[in-house]
Amino acid sequence: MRKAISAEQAAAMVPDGASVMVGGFMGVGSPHRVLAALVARGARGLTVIGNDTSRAGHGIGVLIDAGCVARCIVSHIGLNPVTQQKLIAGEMEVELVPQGTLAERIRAGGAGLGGVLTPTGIGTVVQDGKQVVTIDGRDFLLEKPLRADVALLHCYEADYYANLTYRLTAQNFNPLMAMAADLVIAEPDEVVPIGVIPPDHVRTPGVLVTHLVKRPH
Amino acid sequence: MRKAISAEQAAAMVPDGASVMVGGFMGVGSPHRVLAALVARGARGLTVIGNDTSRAGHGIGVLIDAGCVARCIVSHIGLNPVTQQKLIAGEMEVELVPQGTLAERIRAGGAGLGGVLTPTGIGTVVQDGKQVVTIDGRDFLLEKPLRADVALLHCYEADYYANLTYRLTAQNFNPLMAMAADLVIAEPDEVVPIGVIPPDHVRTPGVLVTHLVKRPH
Amino acid sequence: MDAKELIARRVARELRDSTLVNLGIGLPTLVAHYVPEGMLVAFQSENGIIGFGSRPPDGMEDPNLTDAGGGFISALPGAYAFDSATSFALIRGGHLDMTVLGGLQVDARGHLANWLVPGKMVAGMGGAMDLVAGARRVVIAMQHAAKGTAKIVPELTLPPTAARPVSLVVTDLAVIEPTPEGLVLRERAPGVSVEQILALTTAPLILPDTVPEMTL
Amino acid sequence: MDAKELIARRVARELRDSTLVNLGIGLPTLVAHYVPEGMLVAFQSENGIIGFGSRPPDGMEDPNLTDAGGGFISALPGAYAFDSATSFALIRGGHLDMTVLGGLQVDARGHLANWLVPGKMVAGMGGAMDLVAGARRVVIAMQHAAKGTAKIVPELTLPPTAARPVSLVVTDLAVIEPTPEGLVLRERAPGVSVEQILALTTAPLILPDTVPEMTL
Repeated sequence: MRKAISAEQAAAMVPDGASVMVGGFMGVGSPHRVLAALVARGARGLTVIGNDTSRAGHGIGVLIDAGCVARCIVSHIGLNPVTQQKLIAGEMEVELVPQGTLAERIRAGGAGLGGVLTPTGIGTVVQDGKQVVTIDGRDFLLEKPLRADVALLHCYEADYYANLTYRLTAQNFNPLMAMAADLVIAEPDEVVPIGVIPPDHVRTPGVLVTHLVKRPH
Repeated sequence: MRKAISAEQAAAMVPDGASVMVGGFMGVGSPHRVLAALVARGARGLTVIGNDTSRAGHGIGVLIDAGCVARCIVSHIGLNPVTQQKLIAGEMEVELVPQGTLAERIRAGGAGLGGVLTPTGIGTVVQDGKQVVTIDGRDFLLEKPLRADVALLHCYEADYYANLTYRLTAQNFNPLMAMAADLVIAEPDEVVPIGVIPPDHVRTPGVLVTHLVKRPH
Repeated sequence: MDAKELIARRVARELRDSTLVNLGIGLPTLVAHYVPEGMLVAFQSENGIIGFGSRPPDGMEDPNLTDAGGGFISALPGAYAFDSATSFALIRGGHLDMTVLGGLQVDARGHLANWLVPGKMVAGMGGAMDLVAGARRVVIAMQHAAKGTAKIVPELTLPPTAARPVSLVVTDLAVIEPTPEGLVLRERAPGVSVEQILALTTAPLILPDTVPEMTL
Repeated sequence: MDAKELIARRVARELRDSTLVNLGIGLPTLVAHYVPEGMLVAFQSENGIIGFGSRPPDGMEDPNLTDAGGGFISALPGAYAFDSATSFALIRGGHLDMTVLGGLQVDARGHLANWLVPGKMVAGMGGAMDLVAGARRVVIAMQHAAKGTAKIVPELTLPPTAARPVSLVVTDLAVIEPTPEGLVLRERAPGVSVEQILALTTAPLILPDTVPEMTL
């Protein structure tokens, strides 16, 4: 059984300078209440790992707006002009990673694999400085696993053990990140009793979740 | 919409000498009706990829008993004395692969990855003849992806599009194999109308399934 | 018919029954409106769904169900929702029959650039590099030229999206197929002459004996 | 108390609250019966479930729900079912607090052999190599000797399961901890003397000043 914490308590567990995975795709499936609390506590120097920086004022975008982020590792910033401005002004570093490679690097980090061998990025700037491994005559990039100090997730349901479900396209990177961070904090839309989520419908087991944020009221 | 085929029709699609992935773990989650039909048609020279050879007279064991298998790639044969006898008598080849490596090799085959970098097997006979890749000072075995001509799956429900669900521990290798073969045949316990399985509960999408076997009566 | 509709209608003719197709953000999304009657095409959105439909009725929008651009969509009966690793396992693993992507440049060998204009626009590659590396067919849907400047060029001046050439380029003026011999001009848009196409193309084009008008 | 029960009870004392633990087929499975009162331990079975219970009532068995040996089990409220890639992502990724495995041999450096007796018994490694490579703690539960032949030996004569040493060895005679200095004899079974243990152990054992009896 868990005792749910507040979004403010969750934000207090994310130290300045930490590496933080944030679930979501254009803000869909992001833990909005914890992100707002991070802004409120004035977090600084974060390395944020996520699919994208959403748009200004939304999802990971609120962390960018508020100057919480020193560096981000994402696949896309095209819909957030603030990210682009801060990048060009040198106020923030941005490491761009192909989306499928980002997903596999996080999965590898969580699954204890040494890296990812992918054809994606061969012959592009993504290849720069990376080892190319030839397997049966075909070239693959060796991409390193990604882990973080903290993962901030959004989920649909959580039970009292913190077993989680996700909903439709709000799933995206959340279950991968649940495996790849030392501290895992999940923000549910709903909390249900143990046994309400059948074993075949759980997508992230409670054993991976460190803290559960209270449901919204 | 699909037209379901019989187990006999399914077995006729598996040519002698083919490589065949068979779902299941000690026969739990194996497509028993298709396996029986393969025995009935007298299949020969198959390379079978699966977790184990179950026990005599059960699961993949029925293929071994009937002499359908020339070679198998599995993690465990300890509970099937027939496999052990045929191996020792030189009637069948057995490639033993650590279970987690087997799962990742099949996943890599289905996901277009060049290989798997795993710490498992380092310092054991599993390492023999394989490339060791050192990443940030740690050694990993480079294990090759696995694909097959045919995957024979068991599932719990299928809808008319061949979207599949699995049940409890009968899931095991089935969803991984659905991604990693040219021809994918699924044997369901139940068939339900489209829309009965919610999008979040589908585990294998119909686009991956070539043929669906009729439900048992 | 405006240029975007023309491109989308022509790309839709590349669709085949019982296939899995990914449509990029923007113009490619329009292709879904022109699926031929009676044809079953499963559309994948790389943010995690196969089998999505258009925007739901007013007030029925679900913040947990959007396309890759963040716009509200619906789900069709028989849809499948999945995580990002599964999404790109489908893409990279060769399970995607076709992807339709926008383009900034295509060069004489069929190489695509569509994610970065150095010093000007940093979009990021999103899923594009995986899509071009992994989909069986890659169709580019784009305006033939940008304000009079050719986008089909001898050599890319922008960073490439992949080492692999694309399968087909559909523009408001032409259908062009990259081949090992070079770019072949396959079709003209209705009322457009070969000369008009050549005038807005700086890459060399191979001209077959006949270049028919597009059927839409 | 028979030897198996004694081993299982002693291993159960290694369990900690709110942890994820994998139990191998056979003797290790018995450990689940001796979880200390009030302690919440999640047991993983590598064939695809966290949170399983004992055999269901007669007639309630489900052919889709078994342990890794194929024996019928039940699922506890809050259980989680998953595929084999997820199973070993949990194991290899360091999410497993402890695994309990059987053993054929353990050597002076703590290396385990448990999957093959050349020319005699080819079991296959199953999940054992991943479990020893990936679990945070690896506890071996085995008979101290096989019909008078030592199983705790100077050097493995059987093929090793992993390059990594195990964390603890619990037998019907002793608790032994592999350390960088060698095997340390930590505990004796009730009524068993250090001399009896040494007589059935061919690997050198480091003897602390006191070797207390096991608490069960």
